[in-house]
Amino acid sequence: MVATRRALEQGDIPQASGSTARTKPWTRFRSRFLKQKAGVVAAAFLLLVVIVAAIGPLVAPLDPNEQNLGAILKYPSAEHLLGTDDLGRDVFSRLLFGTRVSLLAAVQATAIGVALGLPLGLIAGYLGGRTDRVIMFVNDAVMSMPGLLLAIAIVGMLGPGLTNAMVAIGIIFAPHILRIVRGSVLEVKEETYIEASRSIGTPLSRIIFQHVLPNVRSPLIVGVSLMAGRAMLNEASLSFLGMGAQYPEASWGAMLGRAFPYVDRAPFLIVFPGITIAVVVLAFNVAGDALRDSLGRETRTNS
Amino acid sequence: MSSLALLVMVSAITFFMILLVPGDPAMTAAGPEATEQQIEETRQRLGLHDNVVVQFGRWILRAISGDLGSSLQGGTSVSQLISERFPVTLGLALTALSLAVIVAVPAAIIAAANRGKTVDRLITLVASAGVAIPTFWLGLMLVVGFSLYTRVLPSSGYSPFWEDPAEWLRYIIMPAVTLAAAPAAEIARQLRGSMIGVLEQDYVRTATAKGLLPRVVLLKHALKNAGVPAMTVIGLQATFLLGGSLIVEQIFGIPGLGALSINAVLQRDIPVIQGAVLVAGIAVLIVNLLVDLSYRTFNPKVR
Amino acid sequence: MSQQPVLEVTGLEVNFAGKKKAFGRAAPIRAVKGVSFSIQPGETLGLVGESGSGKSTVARAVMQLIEPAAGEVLLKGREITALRGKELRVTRRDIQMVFQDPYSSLDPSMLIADSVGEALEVHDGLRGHERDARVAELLELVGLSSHHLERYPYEFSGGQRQRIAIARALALNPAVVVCDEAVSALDVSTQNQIIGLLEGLREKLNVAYLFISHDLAVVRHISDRVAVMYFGHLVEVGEVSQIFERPAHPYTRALLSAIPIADPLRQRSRKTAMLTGEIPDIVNPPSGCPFASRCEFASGMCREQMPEFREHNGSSVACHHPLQT
Amino acid sequence: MTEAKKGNSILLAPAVDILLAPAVESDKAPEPVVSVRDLSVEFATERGWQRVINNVSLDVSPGKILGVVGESGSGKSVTSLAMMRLLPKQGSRIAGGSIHIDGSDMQALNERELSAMRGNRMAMIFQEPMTSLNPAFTIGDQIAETVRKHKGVPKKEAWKRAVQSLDDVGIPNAAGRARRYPHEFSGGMRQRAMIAMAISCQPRVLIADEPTTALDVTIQAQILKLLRSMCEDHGLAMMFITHNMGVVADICDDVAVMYAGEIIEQANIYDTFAAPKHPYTEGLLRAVPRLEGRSELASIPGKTPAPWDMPPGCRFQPRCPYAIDACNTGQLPLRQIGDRTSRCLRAEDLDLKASI
Amino acid sequence: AAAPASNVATDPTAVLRYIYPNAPGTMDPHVVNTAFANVPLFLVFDRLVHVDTAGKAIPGLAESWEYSSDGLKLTLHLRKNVKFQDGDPFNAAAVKANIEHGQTVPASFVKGDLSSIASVTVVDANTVELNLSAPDVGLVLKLSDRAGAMISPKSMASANLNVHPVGAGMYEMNGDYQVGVKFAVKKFDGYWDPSAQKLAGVQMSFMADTTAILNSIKSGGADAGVVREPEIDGAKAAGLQVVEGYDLGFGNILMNPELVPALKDERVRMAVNLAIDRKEIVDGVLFGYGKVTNQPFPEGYFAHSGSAANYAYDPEKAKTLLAEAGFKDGFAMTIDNVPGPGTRINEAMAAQLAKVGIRVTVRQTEAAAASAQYGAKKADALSVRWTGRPDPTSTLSLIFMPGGSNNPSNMASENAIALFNKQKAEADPAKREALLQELSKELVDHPPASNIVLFQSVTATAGTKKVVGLEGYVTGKLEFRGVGMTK
Ligand SMILES: Nc1ncnc2c1ncn2[C@@H]1O[C@H](COP(=O)(O)OP(=O)(O)OP(=O)(O)O)[C@@H](O)[C@H]1O
Ligand SMILES: Nc1ncnc2c1ncn2[C@@H]1O[C@H](COP(=O)(O)OP(=O)(O)OP(=O)(O)O)[C@@H](O)[C@H]1O
Ligand SMILES: [Mg+2]
Ligand SMILES: [Mg+2]
Ligand code: NI
Repeated sequence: MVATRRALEQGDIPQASGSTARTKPWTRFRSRFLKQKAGVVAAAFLLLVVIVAAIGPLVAPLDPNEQNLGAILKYPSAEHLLGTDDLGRDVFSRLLFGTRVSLLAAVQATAIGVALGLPLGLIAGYLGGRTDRVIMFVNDAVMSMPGLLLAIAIVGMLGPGLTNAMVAIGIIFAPHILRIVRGSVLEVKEETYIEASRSIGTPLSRIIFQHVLPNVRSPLIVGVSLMAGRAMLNEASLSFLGMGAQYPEASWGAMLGRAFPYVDRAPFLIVFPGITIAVVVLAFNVAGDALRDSLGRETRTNS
Repeated sequence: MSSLALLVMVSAITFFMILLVPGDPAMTAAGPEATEQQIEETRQRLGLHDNVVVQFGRWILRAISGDLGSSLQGGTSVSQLISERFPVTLGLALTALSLAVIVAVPAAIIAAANRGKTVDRLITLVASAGVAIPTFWLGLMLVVGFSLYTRVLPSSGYSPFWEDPAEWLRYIIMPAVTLAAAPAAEIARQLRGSMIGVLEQDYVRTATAKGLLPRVVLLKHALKNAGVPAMTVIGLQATFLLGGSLIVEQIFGIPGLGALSINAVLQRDIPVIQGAVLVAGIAVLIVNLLVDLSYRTFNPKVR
Repeated sequence: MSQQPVLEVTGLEVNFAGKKKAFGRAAPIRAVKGVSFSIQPGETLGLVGESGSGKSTVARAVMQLIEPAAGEVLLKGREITALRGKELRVTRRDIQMVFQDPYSSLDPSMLIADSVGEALEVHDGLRGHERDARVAELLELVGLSSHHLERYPYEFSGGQRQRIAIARALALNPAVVVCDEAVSALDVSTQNQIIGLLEGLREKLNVAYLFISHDLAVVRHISDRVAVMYFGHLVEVGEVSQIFERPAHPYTRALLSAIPIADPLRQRSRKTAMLTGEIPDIVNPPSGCPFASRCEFASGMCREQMPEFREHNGSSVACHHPLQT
Repeated sequence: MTEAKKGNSILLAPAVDILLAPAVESDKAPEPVVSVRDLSVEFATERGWQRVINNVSLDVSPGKILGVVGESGSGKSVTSLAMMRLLPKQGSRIAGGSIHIDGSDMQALNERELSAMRGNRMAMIFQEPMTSLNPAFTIGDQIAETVRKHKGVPKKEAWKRAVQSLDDVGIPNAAGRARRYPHEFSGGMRQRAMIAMAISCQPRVLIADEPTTALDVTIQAQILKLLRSMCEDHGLAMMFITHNMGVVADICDDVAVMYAGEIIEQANIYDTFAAPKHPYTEGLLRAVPRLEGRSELASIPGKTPAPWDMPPGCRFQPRCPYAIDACNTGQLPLRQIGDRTSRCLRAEDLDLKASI
Repeated sequence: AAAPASNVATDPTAVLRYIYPNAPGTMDPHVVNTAFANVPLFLVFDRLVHVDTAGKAIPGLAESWEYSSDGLKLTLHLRKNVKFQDGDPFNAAAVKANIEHGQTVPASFVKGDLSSIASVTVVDANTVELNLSAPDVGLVLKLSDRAGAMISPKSMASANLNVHPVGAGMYEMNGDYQVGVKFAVKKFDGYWDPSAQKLAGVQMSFMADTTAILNSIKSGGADAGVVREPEIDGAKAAGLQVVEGYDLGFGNILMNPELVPALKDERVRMAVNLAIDRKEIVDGVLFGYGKVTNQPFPEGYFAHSGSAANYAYDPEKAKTLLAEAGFKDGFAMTIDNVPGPGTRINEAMAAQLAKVGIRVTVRQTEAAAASAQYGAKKADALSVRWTGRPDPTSTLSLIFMPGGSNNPSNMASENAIALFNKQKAEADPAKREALLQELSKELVDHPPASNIVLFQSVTATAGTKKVVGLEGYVTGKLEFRGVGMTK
């Protein structure tokens, strides 16, 4: 409905020429974001999670690493709000402590994925030609390798530990980010405003940073929010294989992974971290979607 | 040609990576109870003293002539191992993918057609949740629900399709559902997004103006155009699934490629790893080819 | 004609990669074939023609946005097709472009001040207030006010956006501005305002325009000379009055006679020779005159031999049978 | 234009002929097939429901072409979409009025009846031929689909008819071209394909929203000729939206001029061009660039008011050179002035001219 | 726990569905590289010597045997009228062929076990003499392992021995082994001891995850299978029978004092032993399924020392000892473990050791890397489970003696070395027993540098109530002799 939209925009001329009203990007972003109720709830929840990650150790009722082999796999009680794990540790406290680890894990993996995927995706997409082919060749090669194998190999080389595991996940994610970015760069590249900027004599780096980057923001945000969630899930898988969080650190994924053999005896061990992960990942996705919609192109279609 | 190069590249990366990772193929080949001397003899026998490039060259030359070597664990030929395991993974992957598509496509269409309404919100939320739930958590919950409490389905194991299709289905259905959750969610998200984009296009309005019923407009005119990005996602998911899913195969005791390759990695069984990666690589190439072919039907503009 | 032309194009050819066949190489699409023209300082050359005839491609090649397959582009006497990197960027000061679509030629996520000021930052290193002051000046020049600085493109109407695009093109005092259908998207009244603006600027700054449009009335109004394109070739070039009053090429004449006149009495009483016949396929171009398939005067020679450019009644024309008036 | 000048006297004759035609017919005027009464449309915006179309009424009789002109954003497209009941389901509503097309009350129809109507008894051609055809289907498929839907003919027959209508709109080698995809067509051919699709079921009413804007003049001329002959030969009633006054002059019988969501003037085409009865029409006609020589290009100063910011009284009054105090008070309805209508308070006492 | 099979009427047509966690890479008993393979393999292969549930050698394909007085010759008297599954007779020539096969086949794993045999002499059809290069008292028990598994000589040359083995065992292959997945066997009609064959066949499948195994049994997908400590209670709660076999395996920590110098001091090692609360580990981590011990050989086994003390948990004394040794503030070390059930033991231990100031970094390293790192002297310590060997000599030499692959620091007390060498040459079983017991006591009194024993482990088999005849073997390897199913 191209024609209609344009007409609609023209209907806004008087508003634009009202001389005092300045549209600050932040104000518009906020007003748009606040309109998305689900997004607001998700963001508020994530904020809460971050706070817990920061102050969790202070509010935890018990020492999360205190073992009590005499009281393992105990159902929730007044003393242990969410029960005890297979070494008699307090699940609730570990969950609180795990927040920081899990969040950090997600951030690390995502950061590495973006740090690798974004620049290469921009370069491949914008330059095209031979550079693109070479980058995409390596990218496809990495992508077509089984992810877990890569993870094991990378962790094997770097040594076990959460950070290394997250580096591995980041490396595995990078090709996906790369593809997303490249795809939208290819789209954005064809836009007339890029050509217009080139015709002015704008250097390549500036075109990429000033024009291309802000316009691949939306898909990138969605990709990143999905990835942050994925990272948590993958951390759980790697912890399940012993490559994630190491003793005595608690991560949600590790908690979930080690609760496996006790499904029928202590199902709560699986339920609580499982739900926590699911809810946080969900919040990432929902908030990411809302963020995208609020940051989206400055057009009128979605208001 | 370039696909062949890709396969060689992937094989080479894998080969060198495995050799870089700590862990000695000779040691695992000789077994956990082996003596130093046995390990050394194994090393000699397997030619592990040679330069890595020589080793890789040897492998690739043999691979080209169709000989993938034999497992370091007991000497079964790799091609036999893979020909036993791949059909299992293929069946599982195809079932999971079909499930995902069957669920996701209608859901996405319904959501897109009712954009912004409650149905749409609900479907979007469920889709986000599908991405958020840890795979093995879901698998375990299914086992608890359908095998341990109600005993309607076997908790683990596998029965080949050609022996008894009904039995095969009983074994495959839970793993398939577990595997399908995330791809279904992702396909639904993607398809909904592109459907919404397509529904804004002028030609959709044309179709309505032609007097087509909303259903026809949606299912014929919009869906076909939204197909390309959706196919990309489906293809991506297919390659994931075809690589074999370790966790799901482990939970359900399914003898697929995932289990084979993870064991091979843990045992540094290089020929098997190489074989599995090669198969996964070929699967990726074939899927990409199919996706490309589907682009042609969906979008005549692609060549 | 004594002056050195500010822009001189000779033998410009542009090819696009064609569709790939299942096997074998793609034959290139020859979108522009041997186009030559020149523009004096302060002069406006109108470029008209069939849609798809390669007008935009000429513009983009002149702007060095796509690489021509052959030919030279001399800007202020300097050959620029071979320039790369920084050298090329510096040359761009002198030649700027206004694009057809005012909706897509401004970065939607950038403030107007940044869009217009970009050239100033890149070339003159202006920053902050200094830059904003200059941008405000430019906006005034095109009839907008400085309070529009901190707004986004979506807040503007098409006409306003086109003014912004013009302000951006003028930021560096270019010698030539290429206007590719710069007014086609606007309604008549707004279109007239923009044309008035362009004319005013030409007076003030002595810029030269390469003015591409399929609205012949507008071309007639603004141009000093007119070039007519058909199927990648230039078919006729001449003074504006010459072209409009004594067209020499049959296509030019057909074009002119197809313009509807905004007067029902006169329009309906007009005898218009409707063009018939097929437009040739760009992938398999004919060997002779491309217009032969639609030309009432076409002879056997036309179908076999591409006509050379030659002087005829004061304009240059590529036709075996130029019209006599 | 030398030709026109010298042939003035001779060529006036057919013009007069045409001029007289409607007068003769008006006695036993055929029932209009399109009858829109007091149509109002509102859109949901950040400022609530805004009325963008206000009390629009128009009629089109069989075999006639009604031109609709006006500033961009004045509501031409919205009017036509409302008539087709194609306005977006969310965020828009018809706030009043009635639409009768070929005897059916468009607002009373359900989805199924609407689809039986659309493409069959009424069809529409959109402005953007580049984006209005589905890139995923062949041209032939897209046309045949309409035929099959409405005429219930078998596949083969529908295909034949599709080829036939492509042939009708002058696409060479129609049988072969029908198997092509839109992207393989040039802009002009796409637009012709759109038209072929619209006429494939021989509709009674055709709405064309800027059908030739994207085309160059030679192709435009061909298409206009085609449309004109459709009306004359098949008694098609057409509503033709355009910015190009030359096109209006070429093919329309009547003209409705829209400004800010209202029809401000409607009249026979010759009357309008000879003596507009609204200052906006005058401004519009004067802004049309002339081919003869380098005259000054006129434009209307000021801007269109936004829907929420409409001045009281005449909506054009803030930009109107002839405005008087009375213009900004009270509602100004469309008034009958002879056999034409105008909203201008001073329609009778102003002597407006299309050119200076 | 199991009902003796002979008392119960079994269903001769029943097929047992059994799930086992460790899939062999090949079914060639001389090549397969892990003792876990014995469980599936010995369905098909019979061995020269059998063991009873307590691990004592009892007649198998050899009805009796004797050493020459100098210990350099072992004479085996073979069972008569025994047939391989392909119909060929089992006789002295077959034994000779098998031993030579085991010694020479590429990738032979039993080469080591058979290394003391210099040559084989066929005396008559049912008598063979094994001529030894040096006395080897452990040889008889080694012949109860894969080294003594008899392959039909005809099939030795076959290319698919690895998936379609032919032996003289209770059951013969029914189709090929699908490597790593499953195989089926059916009753071998010519078996010499029909009383051991209570089933019509066995379907053996492999699943690495014991939780999945238990789930499968619980949901009716299998009749029996191996479970680990965490699953035992669950199995019992589900109404399954669980056969707990205390075996020769033990949980232990391998150490390399070269990387952790503190451990070179015997007092420090004693302190570590005292600081570990073994009972808490067994009760808490192993859910009570294990036996607290600090000896490599379990109670009741002939090498077990009855007089050696069981370390009591005594953190105070541990602290004192550490202080004496100059480590008042403790020391730091990293203990690796392979991800899986062992993780918890390592973590529990780390918490216990922390209380006396020993700062343990728990590091999970996948199996291949862990053993390679430890073998390459790059890892301080490794928390593992030893699977046990049929003869004490192997266990002792591999873990406790200099040159053992699990003792990278090559440290051992002189007394221990002397005792070890003495027992190796002692042909008299009784005297050898005494020497081994003395060695066990030496290892308790003077904690070795290479190893800390934590507990004796259990091999548990869970099965439905229909399965009868399941027994726990001290070898940890279930044999299907007499296993059947009720109707
Ligand atoms: N979907 C919509 N939502 C809100 N307002 C709309 C919508 N579509 C159109 N409008 C408003 O309706 C008014 C009329 O638009 P319309 O498209 O009918 O103009 P037009 O006369 O066709 O203009 P043009 O000549 O540019 O095509 C405009 O002011 C526009 O802002
Ligand atoms: N990127 C491209 N790849 C392939 N072909 C192209 C490309 N751009 C343009 N063409 C082809 O080159 C020819 C000239 O196109 P161009 O856009 O220059 O025409 P134009 O005269 O500007 O037409 P219009 O009046 O429609 O703007 C056309 O046939 C077009 O299809
Ligand atoms: Mg163009
Ligand atoms: Mg419109
Ligand atoms: Ni004239």
